[in-house]
Amino acid sequence: MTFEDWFRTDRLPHIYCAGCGNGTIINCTLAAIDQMSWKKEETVFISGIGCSSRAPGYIVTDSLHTTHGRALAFATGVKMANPALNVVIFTGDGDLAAIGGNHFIHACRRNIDLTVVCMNNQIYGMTGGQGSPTTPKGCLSTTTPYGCSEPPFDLCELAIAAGANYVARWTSYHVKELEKAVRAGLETPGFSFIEAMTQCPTNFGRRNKFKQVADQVDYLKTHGVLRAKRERMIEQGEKIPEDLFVIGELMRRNRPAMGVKP
Amino acid sequence: MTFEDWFRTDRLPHIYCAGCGNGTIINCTLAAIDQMSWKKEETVFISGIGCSSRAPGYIVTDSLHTTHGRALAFATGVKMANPALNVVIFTGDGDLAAIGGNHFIHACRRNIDLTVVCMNNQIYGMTGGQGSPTTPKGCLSTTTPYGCSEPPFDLCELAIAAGANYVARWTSYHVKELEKAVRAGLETPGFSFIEAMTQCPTNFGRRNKFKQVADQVDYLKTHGVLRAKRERMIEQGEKIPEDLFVIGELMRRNRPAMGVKP
Amino acid sequence: MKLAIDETRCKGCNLCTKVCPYKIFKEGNKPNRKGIVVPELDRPERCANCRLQHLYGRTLCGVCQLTCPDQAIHWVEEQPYEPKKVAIEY
Amino acid sequence: MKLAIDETRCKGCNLCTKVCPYKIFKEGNKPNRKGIVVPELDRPERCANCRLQHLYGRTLCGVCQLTCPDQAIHWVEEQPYEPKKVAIEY
Amino acid sequence: MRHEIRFSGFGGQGIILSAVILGRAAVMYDNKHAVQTQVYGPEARGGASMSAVIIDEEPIFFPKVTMPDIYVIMSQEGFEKYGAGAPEDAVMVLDSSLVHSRPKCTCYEIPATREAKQVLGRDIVANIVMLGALVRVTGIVSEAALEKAILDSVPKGTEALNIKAMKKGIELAATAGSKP
Amino acid sequence: MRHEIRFSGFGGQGIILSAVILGRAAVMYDNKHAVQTQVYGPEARGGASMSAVIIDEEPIFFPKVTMPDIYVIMSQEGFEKYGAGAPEDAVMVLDSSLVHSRPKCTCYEIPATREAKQVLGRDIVANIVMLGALVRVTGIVSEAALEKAILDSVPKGTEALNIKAMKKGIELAATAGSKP
Amino acid sequence: MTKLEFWQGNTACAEGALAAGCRFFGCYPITPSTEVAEHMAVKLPKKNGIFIQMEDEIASMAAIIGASWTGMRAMTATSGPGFSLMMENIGFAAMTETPCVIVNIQRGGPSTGQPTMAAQGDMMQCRFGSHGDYSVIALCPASVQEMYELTARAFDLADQYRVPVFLMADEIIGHMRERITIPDKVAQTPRRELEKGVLPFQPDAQLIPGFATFGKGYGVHVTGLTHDEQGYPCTTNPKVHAALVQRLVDKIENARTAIADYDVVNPDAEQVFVAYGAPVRTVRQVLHDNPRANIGLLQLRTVWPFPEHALTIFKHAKVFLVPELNLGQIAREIDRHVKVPVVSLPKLGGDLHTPSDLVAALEAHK
Amino acid sequence: MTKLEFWQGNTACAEGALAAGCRFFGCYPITPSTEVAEHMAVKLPKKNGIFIQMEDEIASMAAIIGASWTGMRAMTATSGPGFSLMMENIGFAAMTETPCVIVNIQRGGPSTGQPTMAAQGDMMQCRFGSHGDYSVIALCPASVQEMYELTARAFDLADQYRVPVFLMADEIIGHMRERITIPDKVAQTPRRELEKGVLPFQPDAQLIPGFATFGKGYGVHVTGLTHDEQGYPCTTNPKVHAALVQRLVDKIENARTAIADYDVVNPDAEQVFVAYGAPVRTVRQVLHDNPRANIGLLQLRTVWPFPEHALTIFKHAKVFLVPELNLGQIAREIDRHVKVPVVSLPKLGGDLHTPSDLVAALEAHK
Ligand SMILES: Cc1ncc(C[n+]2csc(CCOP(=O)(O)OP(=O)(O)O)c2C)c(N)n1
Ligand SMILES: Cc1ncc(C[n+]2csc(CCOP(=O)(O)OP(=O)(O)O)c2C)c(N)n1
Ligand code: SF4
Ligand code: SF4
Ligand code: SF4
Ligand code: SF4
Ligand code: SF4
Ligand code: SF4
Ligand SMILES: [Mg+2]
Ligand SMILES: [Mg+2]
Repeated sequence: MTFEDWFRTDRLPHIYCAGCGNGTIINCTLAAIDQMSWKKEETVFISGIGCSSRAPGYIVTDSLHTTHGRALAFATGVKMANPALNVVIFTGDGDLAAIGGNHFIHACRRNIDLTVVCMNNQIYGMTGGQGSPTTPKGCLSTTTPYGCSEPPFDLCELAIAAGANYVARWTSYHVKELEKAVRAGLETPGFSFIEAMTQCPTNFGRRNKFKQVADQVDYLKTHGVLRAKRERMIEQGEKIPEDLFVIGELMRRNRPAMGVKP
Repeated sequence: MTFEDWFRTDRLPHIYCAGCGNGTIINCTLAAIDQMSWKKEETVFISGIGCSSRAPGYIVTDSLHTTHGRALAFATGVKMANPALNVVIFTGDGDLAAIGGNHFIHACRRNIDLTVVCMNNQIYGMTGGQGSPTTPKGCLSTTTPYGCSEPPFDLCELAIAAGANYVARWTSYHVKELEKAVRAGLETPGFSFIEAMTQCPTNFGRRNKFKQVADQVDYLKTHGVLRAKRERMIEQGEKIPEDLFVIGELMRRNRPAMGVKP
Repeated sequence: MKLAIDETRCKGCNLCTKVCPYKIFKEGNKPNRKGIVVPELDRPERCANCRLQHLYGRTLCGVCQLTCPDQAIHWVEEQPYEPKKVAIEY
Repeated sequence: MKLAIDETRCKGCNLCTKVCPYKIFKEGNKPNRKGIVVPELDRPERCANCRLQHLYGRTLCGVCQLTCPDQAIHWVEEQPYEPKKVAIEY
Repeated sequence: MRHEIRFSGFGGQGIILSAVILGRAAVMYDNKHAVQTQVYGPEARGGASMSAVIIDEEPIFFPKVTMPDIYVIMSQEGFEKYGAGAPEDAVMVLDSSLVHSRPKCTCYEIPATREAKQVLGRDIVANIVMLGALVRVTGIVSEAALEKAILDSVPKGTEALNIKAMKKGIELAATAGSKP
Repeated sequence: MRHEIRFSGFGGQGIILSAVILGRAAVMYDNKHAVQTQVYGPEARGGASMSAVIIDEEPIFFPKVTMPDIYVIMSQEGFEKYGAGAPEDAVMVLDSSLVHSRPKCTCYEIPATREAKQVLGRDIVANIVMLGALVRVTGIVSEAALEKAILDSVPKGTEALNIKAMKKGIELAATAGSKP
Repeated sequence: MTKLEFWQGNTACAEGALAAGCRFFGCYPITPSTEVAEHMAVKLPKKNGIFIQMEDEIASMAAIIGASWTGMRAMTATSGPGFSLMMENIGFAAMTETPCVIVNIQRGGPSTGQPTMAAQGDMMQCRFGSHGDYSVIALCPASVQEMYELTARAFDLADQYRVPVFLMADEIIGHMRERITIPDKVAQTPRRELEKGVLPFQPDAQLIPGFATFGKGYGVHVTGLTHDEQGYPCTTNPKVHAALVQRLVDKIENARTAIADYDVVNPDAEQVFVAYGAPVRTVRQVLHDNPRANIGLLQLRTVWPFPEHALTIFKHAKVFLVPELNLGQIAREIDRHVKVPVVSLPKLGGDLHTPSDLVAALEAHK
Repeated sequence: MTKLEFWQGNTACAEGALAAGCRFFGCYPITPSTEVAEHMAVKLPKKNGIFIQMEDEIASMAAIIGASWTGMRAMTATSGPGFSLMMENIGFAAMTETPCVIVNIQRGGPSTGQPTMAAQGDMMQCRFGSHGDYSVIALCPASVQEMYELTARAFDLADQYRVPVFLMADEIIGHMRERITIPDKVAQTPRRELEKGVLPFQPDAQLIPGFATFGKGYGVHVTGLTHDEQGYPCTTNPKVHAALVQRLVDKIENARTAIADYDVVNPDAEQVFVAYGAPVRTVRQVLHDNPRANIGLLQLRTVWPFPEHALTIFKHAKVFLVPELNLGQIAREIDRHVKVPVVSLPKLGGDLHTPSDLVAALEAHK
């Protein structure tokens, strides 16, 4: 079996725009799942609302496409009711961190045995490009026409502070690393959070001077810096440019978890 | 003027149970405010729903007693619409961290110039003693009749991860320190979060082997440990008992803030 | 200045009896009409605030007042004002 | 094994042209019916996966496939299977 | 016949438990009908708490107490708020160690709290003393039913104490006589 | 008289902007009435996009296009989905550099994308070329009105290019002749 | 064998759910419904069920929907403010045809209002509170006994019709204790599982699709978007949407008589009370105290879908009197179905109508 | 001097708000209302107003209520799912008598439904969607011009009656562009400030209290709990609650005729359409195409409080035909007020009734 066997091929091509990174993230996630020797009938994908949240609709298992922001609350019900199911959540920065922020921190706190893959494109893609809680300062969106002035969240820091067992950040460029991180998340009992920085050429790239899809992927490639490297830079007194973001595994611990398969 | 001048004396005595720490926290907060030379007509108290959230009803300024969990969202409207107003929020652990968790992290992220005093009694007092997201593991409540099994939040860590400028934790025993912390919060532009651990004799103490109010206050006194001391203990390889909690100023920084008085 | 407990507010929690460094508050023993046992005062003239408030022009110590959850502790002006000499016990 | 782009899925984003270490994908130049310019393949037999998949019994490299956001990149079995000798350019 | 019993006192006296026990005795052990209600709300916290039971041989339709014919009063404030208006043909059992007013109706003075503290060593069972007295003077449920209902309702390990309290109440009522 | 104009093409061609410009021209500079609508929804993303304008001298009540009499088609898929059913008495302006089918109705073949790319250097203005052609062959709004509406709507700095594109469209239409 | 108990309404509600096989309870505490949750917290763990206190009511509603898709009978309990917060996810349950039971112990609104006082102010909200057109089932208990029985029945209805079912009780019934007889066992009609090979949203003759339980290999896609019978999103085809929504409504409204549950007293009466929930108690008191045959009662246990046919039983009715703890929400509905005058007898503030209130109304509308 | 524009409905809505002095807009994006927000995001900063995108719709509603208490005219815009989430805080606004404007660009429901298609499925929700009894005002525009005018009027009504006012538009009107004439200036009637010495919730003859703006020294306490005229909580006194809720309802329902805004065509007609929002367009097309005097139209611009008196204008009406983009929500209301048949003409899925749909209905109900 390969990751391609997990797609509902009757629904492809999906609705994502040309060059949208969501498809890449789905590939990496499914590739990780494909290695877990999970049965399809024991696996459930759950999501909220957004471009990213359309992902479960393209996957062949049971899938629950819920209301905006609430995926983790639905997932809590599914997983607690039947811990034998493997439950994976796809979400977006808006879905998870704007309207869904509370369910996010509570699922982390409870440390429920779920794996969350957040496609962070730093924008509301589905609704046409409004600012999100992860839109960087100064970036343009339809609701930040003069440049975003609110500070963004660091979703990984939030997840750690709230109690998640596994936390990592990669990008749509780092497909192999992302696949491995998702796999590590799937294997870790308790709550796993994998943030995948990704491109939304239509609604983020276009407004923020990324002419080509590849430019934005390149940006992700060059602006992600491994935690160890970042720490080395700090140690050596180097100034860390504001637009760098940390990538890599940021937390792995083994706090008691809820809903773990018996 | 003393802090007593800030009370609506026509509404005293308040509805709090005998020995409830909420009254103490209100005193300390008003004492801090009394030092700010703020005009009463420029000061607004806002709250959600809960015993703690009844506080604004006893204070003589304009006050907005809103819906459960939403105080910070209302406060955002008030403060952004009129930054000349001094806005202070009273909330409880349930109000702030259960239903209100999302508004909490977003207000921290935006770093809006608000001061939040959270009366953390580790229980839902108003509704008769259900577990809250800060109820310690093993504690009894009406919805954790076999001992709480979910891990609790560290509210201060959350506030820091989410972006607040000022964060401190004290208890109803540490009245003077609490007063000073609130004052520091009021003076810091941006979001200030002061967590006041406090006793709910009726719904927490009674069920968790605190026979007397004073016993629970004593517990708060003896189980709060200053950050510096805690670090020293760690350094010296001492094992830190699970039921200790950190007190003191935990964050003071000067990130750009929203809604600051012009 | 005279220390006083407002019986209409006090709920008898006895926190004041724990926090005063001079142990001025003592647990009472007679319930009032509401069933509340209000603490009694033991030589309140020992209170730092009673003695020195006028001198310093601000509230001193005040721990009991800050602590009292029911806003039941006050100082009232004595008429005429007569500073008392008191022996302090440490 | 033969590398192939599924024209019914490809949306012409050209990400494959950036990620392949062998630069097997080249930007195309003719729009198809939907207005999409599908990339062209430059000597796909150079692909690590084409050559070694059968040998190792699993997908190798596969970066283009993982990256392709539109699930448009596949390998199809060649009938009959004829392993090709190719010169690798580093 | 429909009887309406009103209990009042302050928080912590077990006013609500008393009503529940009485209702339970009627329903489970005397095969009667009963409806128990109480006052909720923060206003009830500080001041007087109140609870009520209706007991009848027939099914009870209207579940609210409007005109109690029996009162159990355990605090002065409770008396003022919930007992002072008792009509002359009502019966009141009051804790004479805490209530100093007296009603116009027939009244049994039971020093329940004092007796509970001094004789039984725990003032917490004063409400059970009052229940014993109540049943003795009104016969609203049988003593056997009350005893079983008490045993159902009190914490494990306190059964003997509570039965002693009930008996004490019965005893006090027997000697209290009625006034006026 | 009520005219219904339907635009179709693929995303990125400026199909919606074309309709808005046309409506604006009619309303603001020809003092007519116009209603512009379009297809939203994720289904419109990948495939053919569509937009429509109704233009009339009188106020427009029913705002939806049901039977367009004028078509502007800029992609093969757009033709198939939105243009193939055009009745014989309709008029169609199509981008002959992208659409290979032909309708039953009167049709003007404008190689807009090719001309935009080759002559004007930016294929992004193909839609404006089409607008110029449309106005030339239908007179649905005045050329002056169209010009002003274009100037209102295009990004600063691209005015000259866009007017050139419009003129190019007018020119191409003049020579295109109608088929069949 | 039955068992006698002296229970609070909220306890009876929880016990009725347990007896009906409810094994998942997600909640957020709120007066005056909290006792339902507290009882579940004690009992569910002993029955290998899941009790979970969620972060808010939105999450509670979400959690029970999620649990329901694993095949569990799932419930939540709340009151006004929490009920308002559930509205979006209630619409999701309706759209995805998820069986679930929502208990609303009604208190005085609007807003925080009167947390500890009774009301019936959420009856219209229960029917229309989420956006868009849909239909639901709502039951109203008037005694502790009915709290038990109707809660249990709610699960059967939810499973049979694949719809959220509401137990619309009130603070009076929820908080009072009274005598109740517990049956040995409550009969359960489980939901109909999807047959293999049939599409997961393809309706049967009753317009209800079989249930594709998660984890059984159906590979079902469940979405709140407009979807086809396969379950796939289909959001711009007007016909698909119209057919879906019409079916969701028809499967309930067409089953009106089968769902109906009511009690008729004195069908020949000229003055007829129509009541549900706590006010039924006063009406019955009045009937008991005034044993004249010309006063009738229609007690509604099902309020939605509204059992309008039950009104026609009262052939001689000259007036319908409708005592409610709201400003006439169901009187409004009755008015749509009868020709004779409908007199709304609203009562706000938490008190029940007294018998003399109703006797006065009988006099006034002779 | 007026100005001609070719605007989208949602733009006109935003501009109408700005013209009416709205200086605070709190929102959360949702199709098909997003353009209102996006326009505000561009324009408000230039007018020293506040545009803030909140974390969700609950927070948006909260923020505008907060802003309103500082004296600002404040608005939010949303669609179905977001509207459902706002219900609790809408009830709070009603209870605390907070002036505010809520725009709902209706799309196909229930649930996520059809995000990009038009509907009018939230009309009953708008009236009854929050728990408890209360009343609100709802306006329905049928053109881009009316989007502008009714949004502006909404602020005056909100301030005058101290109530949340709803602009219940639909995707068709919100998304279409058409000709609109902009007045130079929109007259504004500001809210009546509380007189010093009067209690902050003491009503005037119109049952409306003066407004105690925050920051002016009133020391007002605003709570969603049942409160007395001082604003203090008073939650167990039935009389206080009943009086308060009755006043909140009466201040709106008694002003029914003053609030009413409707258009009458052919008052002597026998077949009368009643319509609001987009379906008005089809009806007007039918009237235009069939200039017979026996077809009438009642266009409702105010839908709540329902202007029932307007129905009586049609003295010769033999049938009322009600085309709606829902399953007959307002037809239901009309039915309560007239004796002649009311024919609901529902249409779901996003398409407007075509003129021939309505002509066929005219034929069928001759
Ligand atoms: C309650 C509610 N509010 C708003 C929306 C509209 N909405 C749909 S998707 C979305 C944002 C999605 O952003 P994100 O999660 O980042 O997903 P993306 O499309 O960027 O992948 C919003 C606001 C909705 N569907 N429901
Ligand atoms: C939407 C909503 N859900 C639930 C409630 C019920 N409720 C009132 S206060 C409260 C908990 C309060 O806990 P906390 O904030 O810790 O306050 P405390 O009483 O402990 O001071 C709850 C659940 C409510 N009022 N509104
Ligand atoms: S809008 Fe952005 S996130 Fe959505 S499909 Fe297009 S590119 Fe992807
Ligand atoms: S219930 Fe607890 S928190 Fe509430 S007033 Fe009583 S002691 Fe305080
Ligand atoms: S602290 Fe205050 S309330 Fe408590 S006993 Fe002392 S005076 Fe009374
Ligand atoms: S002010 Fe200080 S010294 Fe004086 S009574 Fe209070 S605690 Fe004691
Ligand atoms: S990455 Fe995939 S979709 Fe993009 S151009 Fe290459 S084959 Fe086509
Ligand atoms: S598998 Fe690797 S080598 Fe082969 S085409 Fe893809 S990226 Fe290139
Ligand atoms: Mg996003
Ligand atoms: Mg608390």
